[in-house]
Amino acid sequence: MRGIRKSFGATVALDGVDLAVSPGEICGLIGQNGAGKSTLMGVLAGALRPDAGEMRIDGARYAPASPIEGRRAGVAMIYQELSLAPHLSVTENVLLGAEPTRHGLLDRARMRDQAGRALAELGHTDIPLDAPVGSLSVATQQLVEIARALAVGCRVLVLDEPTSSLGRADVEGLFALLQRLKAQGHAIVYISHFIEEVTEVADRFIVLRDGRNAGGGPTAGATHDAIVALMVGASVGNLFPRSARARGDAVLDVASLEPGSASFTLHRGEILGIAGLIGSGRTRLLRTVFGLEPVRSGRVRVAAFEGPATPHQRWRQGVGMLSEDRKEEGLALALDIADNLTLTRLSAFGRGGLLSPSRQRAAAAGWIRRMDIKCAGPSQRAGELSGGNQQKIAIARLLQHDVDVLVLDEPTRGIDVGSKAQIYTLIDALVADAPGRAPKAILMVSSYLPELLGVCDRIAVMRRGRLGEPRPVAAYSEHELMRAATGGGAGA
Amino acid sequence: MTARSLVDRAGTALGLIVVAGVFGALIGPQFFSPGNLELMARQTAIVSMAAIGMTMAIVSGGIDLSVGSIIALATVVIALLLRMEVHPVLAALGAVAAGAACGLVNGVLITQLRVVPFIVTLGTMLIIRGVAKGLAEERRIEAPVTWLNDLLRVPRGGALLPSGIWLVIGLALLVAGLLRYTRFGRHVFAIGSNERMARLCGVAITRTKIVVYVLTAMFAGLAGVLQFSKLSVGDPTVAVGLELDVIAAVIIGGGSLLGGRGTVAGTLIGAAIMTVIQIGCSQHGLANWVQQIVTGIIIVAAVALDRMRTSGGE
Amino acid sequence: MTARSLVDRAGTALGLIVVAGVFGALIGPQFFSPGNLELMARQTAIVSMAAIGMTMAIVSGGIDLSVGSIIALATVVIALLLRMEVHPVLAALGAVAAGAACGLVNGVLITQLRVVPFIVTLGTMLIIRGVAKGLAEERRIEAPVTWLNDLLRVPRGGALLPSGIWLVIGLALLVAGLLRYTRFGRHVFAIGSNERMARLCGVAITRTKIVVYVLTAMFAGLAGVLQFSKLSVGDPTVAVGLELDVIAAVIIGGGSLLGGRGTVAGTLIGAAIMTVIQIGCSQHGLANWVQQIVTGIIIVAAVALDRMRTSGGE
Amino acid sequence: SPRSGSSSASTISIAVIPKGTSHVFWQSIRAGAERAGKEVGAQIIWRGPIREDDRDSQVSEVEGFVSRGVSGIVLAPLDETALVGPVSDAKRRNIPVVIFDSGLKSDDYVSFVATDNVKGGALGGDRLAEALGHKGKVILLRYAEGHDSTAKREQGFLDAIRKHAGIEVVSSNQYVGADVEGAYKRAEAILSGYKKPDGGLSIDGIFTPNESSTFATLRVLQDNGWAGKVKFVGFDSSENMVKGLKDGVLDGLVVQDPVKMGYLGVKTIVAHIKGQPVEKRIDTGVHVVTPQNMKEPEMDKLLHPDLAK
Ligand SMILES: Nc1ncnc2c1ncn2[C@@H]1O[C@H](COP(=O)(O)OP(=O)(O)OP(=O)(O)O)[C@@H](O)[C@H]1O
Ligand SMILES: Nc1ncnc2c1ncn2[C@@H]1O[C@H](COP(=O)(O)OP(=O)(O)OP(=O)(O)O)[C@@H](O)[C@H]1O
Ligand SMILES: [Mg+2]
Ligand SMILES: [Mg+2]
Repeated sequence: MRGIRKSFGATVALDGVDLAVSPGEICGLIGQNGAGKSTLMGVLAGALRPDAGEMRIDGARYAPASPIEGRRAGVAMIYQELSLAPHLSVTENVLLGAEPTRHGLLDRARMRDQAGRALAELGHTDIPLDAPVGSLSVATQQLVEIARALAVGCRVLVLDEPTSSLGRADVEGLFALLQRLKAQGHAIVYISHFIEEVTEVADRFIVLRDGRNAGGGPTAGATHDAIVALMVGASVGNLFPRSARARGDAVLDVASLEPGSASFTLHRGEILGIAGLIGSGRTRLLRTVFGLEPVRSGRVRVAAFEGPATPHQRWRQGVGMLSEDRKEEGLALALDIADNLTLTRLSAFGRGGLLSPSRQRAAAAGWIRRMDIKCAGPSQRAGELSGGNQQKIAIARLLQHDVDVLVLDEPTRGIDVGSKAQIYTLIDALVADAPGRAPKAILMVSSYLPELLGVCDRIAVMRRGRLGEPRPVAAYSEHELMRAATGGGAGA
Repeated sequence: MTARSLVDRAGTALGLIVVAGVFGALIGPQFFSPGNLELMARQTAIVSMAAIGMTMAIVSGGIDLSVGSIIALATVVIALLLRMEVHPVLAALGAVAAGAACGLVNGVLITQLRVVPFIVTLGTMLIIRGVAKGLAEERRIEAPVTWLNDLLRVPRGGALLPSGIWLVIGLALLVAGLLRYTRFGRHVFAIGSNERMARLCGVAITRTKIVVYVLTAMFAGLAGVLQFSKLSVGDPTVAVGLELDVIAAVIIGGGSLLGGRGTVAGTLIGAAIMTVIQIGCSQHGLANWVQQIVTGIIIVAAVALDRMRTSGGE
Repeated sequence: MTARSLVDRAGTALGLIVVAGVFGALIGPQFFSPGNLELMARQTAIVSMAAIGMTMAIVSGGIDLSVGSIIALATVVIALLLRMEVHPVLAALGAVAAGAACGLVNGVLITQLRVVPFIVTLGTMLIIRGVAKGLAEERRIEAPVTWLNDLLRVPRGGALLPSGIWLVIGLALLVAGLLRYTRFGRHVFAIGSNERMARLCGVAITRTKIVVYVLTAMFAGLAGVLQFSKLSVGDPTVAVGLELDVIAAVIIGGGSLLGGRGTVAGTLIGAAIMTVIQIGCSQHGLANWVQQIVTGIIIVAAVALDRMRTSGGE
Repeated sequence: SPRSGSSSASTISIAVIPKGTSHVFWQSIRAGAERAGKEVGAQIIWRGPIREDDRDSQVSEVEGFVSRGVSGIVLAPLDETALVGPVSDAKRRNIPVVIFDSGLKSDDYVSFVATDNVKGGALGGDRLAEALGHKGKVILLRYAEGHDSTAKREQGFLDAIRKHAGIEVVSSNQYVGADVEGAYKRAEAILSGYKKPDGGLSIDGIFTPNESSTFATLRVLQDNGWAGKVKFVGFDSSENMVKGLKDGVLDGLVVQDPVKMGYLGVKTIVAHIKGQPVEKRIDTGVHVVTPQNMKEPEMDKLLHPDLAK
């Protein structure tokens, strides 16, 4: 692959990336969230069409127009987000799109045989071949997904975070298999956030940062720290203003809350950060605190309010949440900016259930100015804005509501560096110790480590579903955070 | 309104103008005579009334297939009450109350059983139709003629339009205002546009949805009052399949079955387009079947155009 | 079958047994006499035939509201062809071909305009009904009596069931096999289950969907042949609203409007449940309206139970 | 409502299947049938399609009763062709069928109990001509396709009206359909085509061949302010139609004797079952009621049939 470029609207996901893998080699691909890894592999598989660049397989020009052509050319892919048909059986999922037939009919015996063999290679003869995939656990589903790539047969195999929900034994089984495939002459690309996995299984690694090649080299001899340094890039310390903060009353108290067995207390005038890898359970913790998911056990207290509550009640208690899933849960894309911005507190714009759209718009116009949102005006539809500007609207909604506790899940996802700085400034102002105004409290999840280190007062690390003790930010460096999240190099 | 929504509405209104223009050219200026315009307004009144309610259900991302049955039930209830010598106003209110009860059942089943509105209202469509037939003992119930039967009549005095039409206009303005200028209305849009986001933002989903289905069914009840007014009989077999006309009016008017989009004005224009096609075809001497084909094509074309217009924004 | 799908199917079959048992107890053993069972099979034939096709549309995550109109068109086409003294076999094939043409239009509009199947087939429902009426010149068309009219008749000779029923059974087995034992069938399930994933796995979405709608409409055409056999006239107004019965059969039988679920066996059981209710109510002397209420309740209850049963697995 | 099911072999069960259930006409038929059933000790099962153009569901009803094995069927076929098959099936299963109200293109029935529909139509035509003073433009709004009874009435009407030289039939090919709502819409659209600039109608007389078409047309005339301005003769009766007659909106109603029809239908089939000979054709009589004669006891009885069961 050479000079691959791909942009989605205003977002440049890939900006001239080169990648080469030879037969019999495992190449690790690493980089922060949004670096462009999945996009690059999507281009390779034929699911995405590059804007520029060319690809060759075995020297022959390769320009797949669809995933079918990619498959025919021998590229098999395990997607990051599980992509299985929940209603179909394991066998059918494994062989979907490549079913063996005889006289026009499915050759069920051969299908079962092939699927069984693929799973056996993974060391799993125990998975029921006829069970619908929707009834299986997430980890088993991931194995099925891996088996799919194996069963089809391929020359290039791409694994996009195949181990995010696998246990150690399965990971080792997979690694053994990858070594066998390598010996058979397959070219393998292995994407993972678990750096020690990459160093363990790959021969070579390549780091992507912001859609560009940021370095690489043989894994032998590369230290964990060196790779992290390549991933994280230059210092961004100046991004984060930090005014004087004074810790005030406790406003959110969480005790041995499941999932996550989380215990912490959040005070006014502080930002508590939660670090962790993808799938470590941070989002679920926040959703449980906010009442979007049931509290299985444990306790949540907001100021004077004890016990579980619905999101409706949480807003009234002065807690607001920003979802990480902007598209599914963040904004009503069909509605205009003013509606999106004011939805949680419409009562401020009229009396007795009535509303004044002009007052809504006036308020929205104020936030558009303060947050420098690029748009045609408060009446523009939210769906027409770029992702970063959408995110700003979602944040503005919390500010507009004037909540005391802000629960932020990946608040700067999809936001460019300039906008990030603005948001950090705003966040900082909320918790700053200013006279005549009670400071807010912020609970924040982020996968962007410099951000956590830059804005938080305390950070707790979540690993494989358990939240550690919050510690002052000074106790961590980026390196140490990454170590704590991945298991300190002692095996994930 | 915003520039965007003006364009949206202009699109549908343009469709109405084109359709009306074509028939005007085919039939001659008498197509636009006051009498003919009034005829159109009267014929469109029942579908419009039900469609105002349906707009809310569709904006909220749902659907109500039971409106035709509710209309039938409403005519039966009025006729029975009138035969019991209840005051006409109370009889009409009784019909609306019967509608509200049906809507409550729909809303509660949809939110509590978490079954999709299509299935719930498919079931209640049968149930309510059965109840209407049972109440009427499977008969047409003739009722004494009262002023209720003048609701869609050409008025004798100075009033420009029959009072039933004024009722439609008044309620249309009310619902347009409800959707635009109240918290409830914005919550309906939020639910339809992105239900998960609405939940995150603290919108009371269950309560709002129940109110939506109650209101939708109350409008169907009012449509039943108009239907009764036309024939002065309680007819449990009336309005079979009308739900599809009603849904089509909303969708031609810019509503989306995926929710979050739709306006009362658009809906009324959608209903008007269908009536113009119908009356135009009939007065041009075109057969019923041509009319059906033309209506079908306009429905698909309207939504396809809409899809193209909005696909840029997705 | 897997244990899970056996339980699923057992659920629906249990429903059938319960419903049949209740009516058997009410009416007496003659409810299960061979003659009565055969009557049930005959009365369920038309809905079943159309529902076999609809199962495919619903499994693929779509819907086809135009089947009722296609049935009407098919009866008209057969009657016209028979009047032209075409051989009965060719006349029946003509009806199926007319169905296929309608299905092609549906499929192409759905995949090319990217308009949701509900709207496309709502439009073509009107268009096809209009074409049927136009072809028939808005009348019912009498046709010479041929052996086609015996398809659903009690056979004189030794055959156990009318040939139309054998046709339904044969085609049901065929489609069950098609869905289960061919790539096409698994792709239909994959599209309904997760369309994005199906695309990534190299399923030809457009082609598969078009074939699904063509097949669905061909089955509606065959249902039209049976309908003609029953009526012996080409009737452009027949089967109005039948699409809802057909959809209900699929959904009672375990199909999901969200796609990815549904079996031919379940669909036939669903259709059988509705027929048993109908014939049971009729032979018990229960009124039509009671029957409608019972059917409505069973539809909602069946889907609600299904929702509960599956919500654990999601 | 009628009980059924555990009917012992000795009791006679008669299925009476009307074209529809919603018209007053059918209610009267039912009353007559129930009365006859009580007299002869037969159980009457009353079930019919709700829509009068639903051929399919009427066929299903007949098939159901044939399969269940009733003693006899009394049927008003809503299609002269579509019901031929089921009726011959019944004959093969030795279930006798009496046809009433409307004819069937077949010979597999025991007896046909009905009004002389051609005569009824002719009576209506003569009445309309009389009301018009034997001159003017008239319009025939037809009922629906495939119904033998109304087709005969329409024919009878046209034959009679053509005998009056001063009368011109301006339209006789429009069907308004089998349901009231649709009939209202279509009648309104058709009549609007004859609207004069002053809002009145350019026709002088209207004839409609059954209850639903008459009722719907009556409502159209009332709603559009045309009531009383055209001469209007209809067929059958209902409360509002009788009121229309009283108010002078209707100039005549051709009334049948539905109670008698239902009564004789059941009586005839029971007689046949008991082995007595029956006539192949039984006429139940037809009369014209006008605003002038509607108070006469004989007419009053036809307009207000005793529906007590
Ligand atoms: N379909 C899309 N539409 C718009 N933007 C997209 C789309 N897919 C990806 N992007 C954007 O492209 C950039 C690169 O995304 P990509 O998924 O390739 O990152 P990644 O390196 O795989 O990250 P992660 O580690 O989170 O998987 C991101 O900014 C992302 O938001
Ligand atoms: N409702 C649920 N039921 C079962 N498993 C779930 C559910 N929600 C999340 N999970 C699983 O729990 C784990 C934690 O997910 P979560 O989204 O909370 O992680 P996260 O740390 O926030 O990751 P990300 O950065 O991707 O948001 C994941 O493996 C996910 O698949
Ligand atoms: Mg990725
Ligand atoms: Mg998260």
